[in-house]
Amino acid sequence: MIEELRAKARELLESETVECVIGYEVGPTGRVRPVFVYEPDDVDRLVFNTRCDHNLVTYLNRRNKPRKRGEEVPTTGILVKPCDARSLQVLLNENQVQRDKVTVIGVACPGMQNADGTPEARCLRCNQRVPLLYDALFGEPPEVSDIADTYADVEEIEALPREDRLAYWLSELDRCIRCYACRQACPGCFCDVCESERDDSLWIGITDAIPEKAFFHITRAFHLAGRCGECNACEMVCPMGIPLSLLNRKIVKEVEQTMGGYHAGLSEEPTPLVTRLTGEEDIDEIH
Amino acid sequence: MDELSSNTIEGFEPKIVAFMCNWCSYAAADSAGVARIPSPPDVLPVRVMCSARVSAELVLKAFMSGADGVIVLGCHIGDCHYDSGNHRTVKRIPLLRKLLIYMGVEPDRLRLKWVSAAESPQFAQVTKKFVEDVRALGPLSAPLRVEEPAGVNRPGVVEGGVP
Amino acid sequence: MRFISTQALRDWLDTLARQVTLIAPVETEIGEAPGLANPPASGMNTLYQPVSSADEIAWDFRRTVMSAREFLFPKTETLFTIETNPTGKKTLHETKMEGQQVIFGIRPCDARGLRVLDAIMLEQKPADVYYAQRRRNTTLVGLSCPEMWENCFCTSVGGAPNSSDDVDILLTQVENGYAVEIVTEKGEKLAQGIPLQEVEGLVLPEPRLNEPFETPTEQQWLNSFGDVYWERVGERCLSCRACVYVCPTCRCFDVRDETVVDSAGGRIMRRVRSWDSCQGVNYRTVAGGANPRANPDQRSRNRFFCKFYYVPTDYNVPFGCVGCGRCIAVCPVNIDISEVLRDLAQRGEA
Amino acid sequence: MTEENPMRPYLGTLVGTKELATNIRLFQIELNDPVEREKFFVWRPGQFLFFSALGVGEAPFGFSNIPECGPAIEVAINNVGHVTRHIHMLPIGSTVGIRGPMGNHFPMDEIKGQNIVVLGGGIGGAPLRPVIQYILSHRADYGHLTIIWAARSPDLLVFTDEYDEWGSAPDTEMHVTIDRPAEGWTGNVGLITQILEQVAPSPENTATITCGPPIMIYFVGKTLGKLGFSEDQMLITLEARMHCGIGKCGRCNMGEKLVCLDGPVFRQSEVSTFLESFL
Repeated sequence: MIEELRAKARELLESETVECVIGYEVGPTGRVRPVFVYEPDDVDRLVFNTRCDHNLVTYLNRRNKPRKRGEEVPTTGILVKPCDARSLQVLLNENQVQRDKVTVIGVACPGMQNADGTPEARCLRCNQRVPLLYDALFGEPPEVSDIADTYADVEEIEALPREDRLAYWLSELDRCIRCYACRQACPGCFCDVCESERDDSLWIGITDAIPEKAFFHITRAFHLAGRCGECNACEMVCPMGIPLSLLNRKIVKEVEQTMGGYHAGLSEEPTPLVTRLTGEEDIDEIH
Repeated sequence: MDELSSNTIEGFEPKIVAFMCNWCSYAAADSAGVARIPSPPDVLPVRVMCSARVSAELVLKAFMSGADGVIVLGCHIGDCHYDSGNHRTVKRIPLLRKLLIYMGVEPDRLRLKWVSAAESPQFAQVTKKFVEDVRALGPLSAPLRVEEPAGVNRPGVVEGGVP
Repeated sequence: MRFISTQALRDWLDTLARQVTLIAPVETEIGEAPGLANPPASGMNTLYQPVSSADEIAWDFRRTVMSAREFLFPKTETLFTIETNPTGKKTLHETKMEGQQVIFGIRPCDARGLRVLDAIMLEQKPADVYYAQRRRNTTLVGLSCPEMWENCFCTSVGGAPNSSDDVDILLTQVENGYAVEIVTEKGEKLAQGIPLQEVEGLVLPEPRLNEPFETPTEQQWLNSFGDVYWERVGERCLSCRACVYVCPTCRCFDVRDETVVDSAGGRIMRRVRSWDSCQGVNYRTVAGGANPRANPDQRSRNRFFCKFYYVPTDYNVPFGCVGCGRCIAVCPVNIDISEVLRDLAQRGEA
Repeated sequence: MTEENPMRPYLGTLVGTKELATNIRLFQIELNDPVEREKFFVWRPGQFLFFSALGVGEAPFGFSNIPECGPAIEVAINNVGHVTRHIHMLPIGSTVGIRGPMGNHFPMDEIKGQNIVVLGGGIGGAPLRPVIQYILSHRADYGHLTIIWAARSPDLLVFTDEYDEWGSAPDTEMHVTIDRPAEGWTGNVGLITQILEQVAPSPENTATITCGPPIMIYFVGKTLGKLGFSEDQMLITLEARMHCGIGKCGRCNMGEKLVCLDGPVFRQSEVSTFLESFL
């Protein structure tokens, strides 16, 4: 499969269909990392295995823009797993990416693994093995039985007494160092200037006080409501091991349950929070 | 909003921020005043052009600046001055509330209610109930509030010399 | 050679923790929640934290996630406050730090990192008084590394896993206890409280070393500046700040003012400074919007040049990097400073 | 604390303001403590200070006068960002914070006896006013003074009421230009580089001092080169985002040079060797 994928990348580069292919390579210490391939002769660097868990769609936010005003958007080929395809669909729904400038190289996903060889938790609850969106597809999709996401992880927190929930989140937030890796890795976080980083401290300042960190994480989760494709990039890049998926998945769960089973990136419908303006006619008592 | 300051639990009077829609609840509050319907004095009214203007940021900032409770008052569904603004509100505020509860904030600290311009008694009743509920909770604590100034809880250096 | 038994060391630390702020490596469990059966994320974090007894210390720790620099140059610190009294008169209070702290178990590389911060914050005049106060009141009790771990390259940048160059006291684990090397006067003063034994013929273990490599010459750095190589290194950078925040030698900060209202309704203005990072997108943006380092590759190049060219040129230290390998370990996209050094060093001088 | 804390501002009082141009105002500050005032009033042309709107933030600005032209510290501030917007809202009598003087200065001693060409663009003219004041108050020490002052439009010209005084000073010529024709404007029209070419000062025993937007500094340098000036004769002053002014915060580096400590005044010949460009 990898040979075919490399051949495709070579063909795209040689025919100048794309300027660059974003994929994965193995770094000098054996870690898999993103790579930008510009030369046809470099396509042999491309690999695909169960450690390719970075969401490369993030790079489109930067690359899929004119370099200078008035210039054309550069063309890009990009390797996309099923979860990444959902992120891409979200960006397309929000007109963040020019589809005709992107060649989507879909890969059938065997399920990603942690460094110790165990399956990643997010992959155990995912039954998508083929991206919903691609121009060319590589790999044989493995058989998966129907998996229903039960939100067991979220419910575990929900079931805790309030004081324990608070204590849990305080201990997690306390570790946050405000490196913003979660935001930078997230394909959905494409604002030019993050509201948490404004020079005028409009909402929060720059300190490591818990309320400021809480504000950042709450608003980030909230802004991703109906937009988070559960690629888990935020959690994977966090140097302090903060379980950010628990925040995002709480919102995913609520959106699914209150907005007609909506899941981000599975259709061309953008987030229902701002686009669906009906459905509440019966509501009279709120809380 | 940084005019607000928190009190001690003893004789605790909660600080409440009420975001009120210009076209309904703000008018209701106004006529409640004219009609001399008693309504709680602890409420800091913030007029917005539509309850949909009340973003998560505004709610959180109110909490961080000293509010012990935040209530959002908007038009009944179907009555929005801008046709569909409150459809956004009703998706947004309950979702934020659920997230705050999930993070350990008491459910009664954030509330969304519909109050039309003609419902001044309801306005008084809704705000009074909210103030009572928040009063029962006491002052807001973490994660949106810390008593110490930033950095003090950092392991610094204590008094005493090298032995 | 002086020696202390493990038990005597623990007892001494217990006593010390009551007299000063004792900072030591502590294992914190990720996802530690009361009643939570299955923590969602797995793995352990070792961090330097204040401890109240020797029991809390992670004795066989490797490398902490964050370096110990946050205890000399905190993530956030208040520089001063200005209070306005009811008559409108303003008074300024500077933050002062008094009392002592002891960092126990600092690794030789982290201590060497403080040497770099000393050069920048103290030796470069005017000195930063906040750092100076903390530095003056801090005693470093180092712990030699038994080996060099993955990503460690201290020996390539002039350090060693058992170097006593920058600590006040160095402990090296031997059978049943620790060999004690007292390095400075500060260390001597602190060691007065330690029940030390004189042991003849104590053999210190040789740490296992990673293969050292050549670092690029000044000329190689200069020659590479405009090279496309930096674009290839930096284009996968996500522009997060993890590498900078875990670094023992980074010192960039941002300064902001805050206004708070005290319980009496008086206004207190507070000026704080917090860590900042040259990897952040708007680090250099000036009022008006121009950003001289708008691309991630320019920012990432700046970090490498800062460590190996700017800092050695501007300050009296051979390297701005101590080879602790933390930035390599945390980088989500595996930007590897040792790979960069090897690549550049292989280039010709031309 | 025994040592002087360079991060602590001196408290001062805003004693006066003067509208200079659209969105540009001159702020006059007196320091409250006479001891601090004595320490502070030694700045040289080209140095800068940090001005705090307390509780909002601080930002660096060049001095707009010399201590001899006191009694107040004068700073011209353009309302462009968060801090400057608040500074513009400060009423007279406000308490403000001042840190400094910082940075190096124009080598007024080294260029003694030379002819001087001063080129200022827009708000960039502000840090050059102390140079002009200094030369005019030590008139015998310097040769011919050429002042070329530019702005995009007449309403952005700063210190207009002092042009007559400057222009009529002994052995001094003053040229003012705006980029594009404007209603009611009868003076020169054209970019500063065009006026510079017309005036064509001789490079013989001459130093040039330029301040303005980066792009102007760049093209003025090119034009001066065409007129026969060497890069050693060209003095420029640069700006960068900074938070400390004392070489700690790491913010203002251009390659290994720090604008706050090694600058803000550089010779063009130095700037040409920097790894990073100021553009």
